[in-house]
Amino acid sequence: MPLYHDDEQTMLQDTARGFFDEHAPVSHMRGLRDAKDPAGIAHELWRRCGEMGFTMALIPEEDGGLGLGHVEAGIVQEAIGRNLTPSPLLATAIGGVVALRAATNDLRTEWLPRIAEGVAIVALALEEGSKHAPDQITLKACKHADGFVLNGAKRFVPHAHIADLLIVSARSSPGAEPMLLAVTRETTGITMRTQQLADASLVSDIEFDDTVVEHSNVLVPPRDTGALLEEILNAVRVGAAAELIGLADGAMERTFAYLRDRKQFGVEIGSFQALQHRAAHLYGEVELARAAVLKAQRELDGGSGDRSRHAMVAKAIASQAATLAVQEGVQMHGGIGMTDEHDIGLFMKRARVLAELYGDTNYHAHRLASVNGY
Amino acid sequence: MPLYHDDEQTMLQDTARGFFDEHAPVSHMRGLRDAKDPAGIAHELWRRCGEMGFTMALIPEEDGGLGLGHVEAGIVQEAIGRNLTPSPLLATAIGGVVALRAATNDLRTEWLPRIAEGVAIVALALEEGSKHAPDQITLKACKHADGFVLNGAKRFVPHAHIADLLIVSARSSPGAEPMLLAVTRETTGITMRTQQLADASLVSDIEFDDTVVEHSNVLVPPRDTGALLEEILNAVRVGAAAELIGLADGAMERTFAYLRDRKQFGVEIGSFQALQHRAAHLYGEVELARAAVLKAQRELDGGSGDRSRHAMVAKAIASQAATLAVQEGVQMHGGIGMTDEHDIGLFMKRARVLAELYGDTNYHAHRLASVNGY
Amino acid sequence: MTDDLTQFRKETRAWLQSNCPLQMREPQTDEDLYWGGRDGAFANSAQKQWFEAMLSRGWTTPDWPTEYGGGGLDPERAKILREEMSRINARPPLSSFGIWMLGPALLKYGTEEQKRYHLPPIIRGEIRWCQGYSEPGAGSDLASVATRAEDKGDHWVVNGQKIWTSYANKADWIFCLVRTDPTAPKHLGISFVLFDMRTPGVSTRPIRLISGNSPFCETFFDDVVVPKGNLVGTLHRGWDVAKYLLGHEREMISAMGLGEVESITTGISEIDPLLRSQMALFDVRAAAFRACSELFLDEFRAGRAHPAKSSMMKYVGTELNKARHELLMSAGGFEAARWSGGSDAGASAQAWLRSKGNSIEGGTSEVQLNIVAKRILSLPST
Amino acid sequence: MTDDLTQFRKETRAWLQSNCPLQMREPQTDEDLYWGGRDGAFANSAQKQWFEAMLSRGWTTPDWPTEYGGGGLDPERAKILREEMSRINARPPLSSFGIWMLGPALLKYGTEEQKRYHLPPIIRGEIRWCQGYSEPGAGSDLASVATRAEDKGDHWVVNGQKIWTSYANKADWIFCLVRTDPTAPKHLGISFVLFDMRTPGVSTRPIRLISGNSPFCETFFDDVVVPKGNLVGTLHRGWDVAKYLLGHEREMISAMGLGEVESITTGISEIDPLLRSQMALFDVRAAAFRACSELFLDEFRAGRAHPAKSSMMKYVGTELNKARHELLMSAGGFEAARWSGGSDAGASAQAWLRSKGNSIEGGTSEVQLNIVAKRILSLPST
Repeated sequence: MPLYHDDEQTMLQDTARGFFDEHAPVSHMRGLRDAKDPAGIAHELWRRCGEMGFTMALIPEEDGGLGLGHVEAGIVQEAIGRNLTPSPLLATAIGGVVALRAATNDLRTEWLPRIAEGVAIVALALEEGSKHAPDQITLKACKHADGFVLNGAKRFVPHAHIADLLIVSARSSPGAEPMLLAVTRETTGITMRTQQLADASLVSDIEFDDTVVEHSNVLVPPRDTGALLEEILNAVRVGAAAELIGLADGAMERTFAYLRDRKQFGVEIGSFQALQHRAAHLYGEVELARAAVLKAQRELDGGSGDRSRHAMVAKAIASQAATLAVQEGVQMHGGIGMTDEHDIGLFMKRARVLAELYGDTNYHAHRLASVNGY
Repeated sequence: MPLYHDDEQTMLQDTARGFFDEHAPVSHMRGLRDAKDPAGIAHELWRRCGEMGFTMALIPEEDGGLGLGHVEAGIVQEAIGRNLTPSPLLATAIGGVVALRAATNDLRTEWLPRIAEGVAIVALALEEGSKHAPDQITLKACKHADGFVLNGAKRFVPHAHIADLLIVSARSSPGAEPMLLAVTRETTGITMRTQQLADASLVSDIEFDDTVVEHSNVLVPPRDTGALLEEILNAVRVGAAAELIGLADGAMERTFAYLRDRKQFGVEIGSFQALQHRAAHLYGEVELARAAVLKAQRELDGGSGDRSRHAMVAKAIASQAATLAVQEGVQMHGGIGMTDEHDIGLFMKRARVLAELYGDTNYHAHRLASVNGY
Repeated sequence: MTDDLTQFRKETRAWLQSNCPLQMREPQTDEDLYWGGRDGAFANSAQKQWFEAMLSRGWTTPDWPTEYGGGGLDPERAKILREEMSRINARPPLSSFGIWMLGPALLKYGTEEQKRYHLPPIIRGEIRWCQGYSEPGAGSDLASVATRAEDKGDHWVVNGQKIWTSYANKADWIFCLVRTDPTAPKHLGISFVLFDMRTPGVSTRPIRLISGNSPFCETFFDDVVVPKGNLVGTLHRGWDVAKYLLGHEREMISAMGLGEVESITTGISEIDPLLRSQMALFDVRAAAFRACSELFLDEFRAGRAHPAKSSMMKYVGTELNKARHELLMSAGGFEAARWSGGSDAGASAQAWLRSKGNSIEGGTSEVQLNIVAKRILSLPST
Repeated sequence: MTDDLTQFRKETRAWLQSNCPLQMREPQTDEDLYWGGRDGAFANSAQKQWFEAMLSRGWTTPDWPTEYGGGGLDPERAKILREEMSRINARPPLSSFGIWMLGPALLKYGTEEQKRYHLPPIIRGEIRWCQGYSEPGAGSDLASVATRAEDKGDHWVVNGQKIWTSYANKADWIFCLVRTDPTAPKHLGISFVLFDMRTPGVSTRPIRLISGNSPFCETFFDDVVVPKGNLVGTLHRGWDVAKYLLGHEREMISAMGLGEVESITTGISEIDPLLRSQMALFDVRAAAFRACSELFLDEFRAGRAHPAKSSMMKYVGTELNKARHELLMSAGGFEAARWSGGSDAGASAQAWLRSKGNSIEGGTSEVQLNIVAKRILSLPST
């Protein structure tokens, strides 16, 4: 099978781009930001994502989904990235779905159809520190008559404040196998402090104070939970990487258009060879990253034994390429690029947050080196 | 005191450049290489370096030297770097002198005058592996009636095959304080295997097989030998850094001249903005390194408590700048830069060896981070 | 001679020790700068005390002539003062475009009357200046000045618009490029004039940046009357003054602001091995840049620096500062990415975004590289 | 259809398993390549056996038409063959500029007679080709061809000089750009001709490189007679053929040689933490480049690739390979810097120096970036 998109995937790409370009361009994000919208997203848009089927790519057909793969999910995520659309799609329809479709209990049938419809929002409460470190889990889950009692905290959880369900990682004791719990936001004993990041996205620090989680809310996969956690992370890493590719494309398009149009010293600045070479270099970096992301999506869909490695590579290089794209974008725009009024700065801020999300370039390169045995 | 050279230093620079430009330009090195000269250097040139006083900068006046400093020694080393002159000056007149002038016994009075005259050649036998690691000393020095018996090996020792004296690091037992021994090359129990490196310089692997070293040949400094070893290394690191600056200058001059003269597509290639920006960037990198080297020389001469740190910075950044200079040099010369006939490739080969010598950029940056507490 | 310097260092050290309040030795942020001016107010008594102590010796401008109120120090003593201030991390007592930019231009191109009128209030921090160079759409092409000054005999009437005017909304006076001869070639019809920002017809509008702050303004001139006596240098030859001043600006930007590029180890407890590597390589560069700044300032003050070397310093220094902030953001992770709340209320992220302007303002990195290539490396023009 | 492919993969895997000698699955150096030609000799019997097995299926050129002896595979089957060969690290049975460069040009521009005459010997490795493009002093400006072909009715007489002719001293035939109309504009008076290197008046001189090796020659033409029938494409329009072929060359250089950019972990026992970081970041890029090569080849063979994308691949791939060798040299230290003796007798250093030519030959990195900027990004020309 050739690595490029097949005809159906190309059609989906046209559809997804068309949808987000029309309904949620950068001005949409800017509007939510300037209005200090407490949700940080437009619920109406979320519902329409359900109508369009964008929430359904990874949901099995028997659960009301489309039974497609990470390539398709990534196509949608990329369209979101191009437009900086604030959306819980990554956490919900990629991370949440991969978690819930592995559940052997009622969680699966309870939640997947509601996600498919664009009703339910899922947040992933997997971090406890300021850098990605999903293995460092100190949130404690103690056995209890009805299930488990949670004590501890999670931090920087995107969309938690509007999520219907939180997928929370915990341990029964230090060093124990991680557990995943599907906790509804209204559960007693949960308090959230929601704050804005530089990209205007809202994240929450969540305190669990004797929070009781019933047995039915424990995510029980067929195999071990540690492996499922890795699966979820692979999925959201590759999803975030796809969003970064879209973001890099959006930044590049604006920058290259500016180079073509803007005149200085009587000529278009894009005719300056130094800028041409940097633009061409940037293009190459993004193409490298694009291919790595596509490859990782295929490997995830094929269930390859090497999929974690490909996911690391994809997230590492997509973060790097998008970072270069926004840095060159702001610099090449000159003064106007430094103004809040121009969109390119918004791309820079979003790239920073996405670069951190689910592990930055250094994190994944370090892991890759370890996996490669050095 | 301003950081730039004073008038006397500027005069010395003119003299040193004039001398090596005239008597040992790149064609001199090429001649020795093509003739497969077994010495790898011209002894006559070495004698004249003595006449010119180039060997004497760091030798105290009471030992027949000039009693100058590392700034002056570096000026000569830089002139050598510009011309790729094969010379034992760094090991002898910087490393050897710093070692021997610290000796409290007869070694000092025996050797320093002979170095000053351009007669004696000293080699530093401090490495045992393929990467710089002066702390890893497994060469064993066992006590013996007349002094010590050496067993073990040193590797990659420049100029050892023509050296009159080897400064050898050893330990009496693993973990013990290092010792420094001043061993004449003819001592029984020494065998050498001499080979060429990529830059056509000759280095030797030295086997010590029950080599007896008398007490009088043990280098006894006033304070501990570990500190002296660090002093020697500081000196040769900064000396090698100065040589790298000269090398970078030589590579840049050739490259910029080529950019000014060479025409393609009907114009000078130096008028292409992409090349101009890279050239200007390169110039900035070399200026950074030049200043760092000057600063380190001053700190060594001033006996600053921070001198080791400045030496690390100097060697790290000079290696980096020179590497960039030769990479850009070969690339900007295009095909002709790949031919053995053109000199720019010789600069690339020499830069590689000098970048390794006494620690590469990574080695020193790593140490700097450790010293800086992270 | 050397003894004199040693003595000067000793005295200076002692004087600083007794006169620099401890609070003025703390690291400072943009908010801690004292800019003076008609509306200038001290943030606290320590800042006032420090400013007045330094002013009493003329050390708000240590190397300016004493006749105008400067410190009159020679380059070697000025360097010793800098070193001793740096040793105790003493803050500069006064931040001022008058000191950094206009003053050197006035000292070179101003009439004696202009110097006597303008320099003392600059030295005493009484008048705050801003710079009117850039215009909308001109970008790096600074000589494409469209703001027109119409000759009305003893005065001009100025109409037009400037952009990227630093703190124009807080400045008392502006030094400004205006076109006095619209028929001459681009670089030859420009004049360098000064006027009061309270002159009728002057208005400003702050520009909101990606950092959320607004250090720059758009500045509008609507029939602004400027007396002919406010011309600096030769009529229509303002570009010479502007270029001289730009060189100074670059020197100041590169050497003062960034000479002290700090290591970035502070406050980072756990760092991954790759970030540590990048920090280590950064620290090497930062140390080299400090040496390079020292060398450049020494050369510059002795009149030995290549006139275009400030462009190299500006390029290297600003790129380094951007790299530093990228590393700080990597080290800080999500915490550093906060825009509100958190340990530093968005200060890390804002400083990071602010740093992106370093390589744009005062001549872009691209312009500096062009200058270095042509004026230092003598590479041919197209 | 998919079943057919699965079946093809299965059969191919089994066939390779039984036909590819184990020795032909070892990593290879430049010396292990089989180039064929009149004087071509196999290094050993395994090489011969492998070559003959592949040739029997037309798989020295898997996707060339069967009528000339090629394998006739469609793009999907050709990819499966590549993947299966890569799976067992099977070496290419034949290295050939005839396959990589001339063949595609002949298939597109050649007459039926030319195809029948030249393609089978290429496929069978009987004739070894070299490329006569570059001329002394021309550098990246390939169209500045000074080698003249004088019209003598039924033949030309060629005089001039080429440079950077790969293995010209070992080649049987040359494909060559000559100027057939000296009065026309630069790109419009060039023709693409073929001739035998044994023709009287042809001589070669190897160029010694910084690596110590001499893979390139200067090639001299002194009254060389070339029959008119040896013209490929239209008279005076050889530049079209050359450009088409250059695109192919870049594809081959970028995708074949470098698609397999390896990790560099092998054989390094102790690495310092900074080198490890650099290796880790390299490995990320190398893995991404492998994906990018796969994607590009898939697009290319399906006719979907942007025609200038090979320039991007060539640029990225060659720069990556240079970076790889820099890291290997850092890892190897003095041992890797040996020129003689030692564990690899200078092979590391020579390979490192050789890699520097990657970004020069076949169009410099600068030329590739120009092409990408103009043809893919549509940035304006000066």
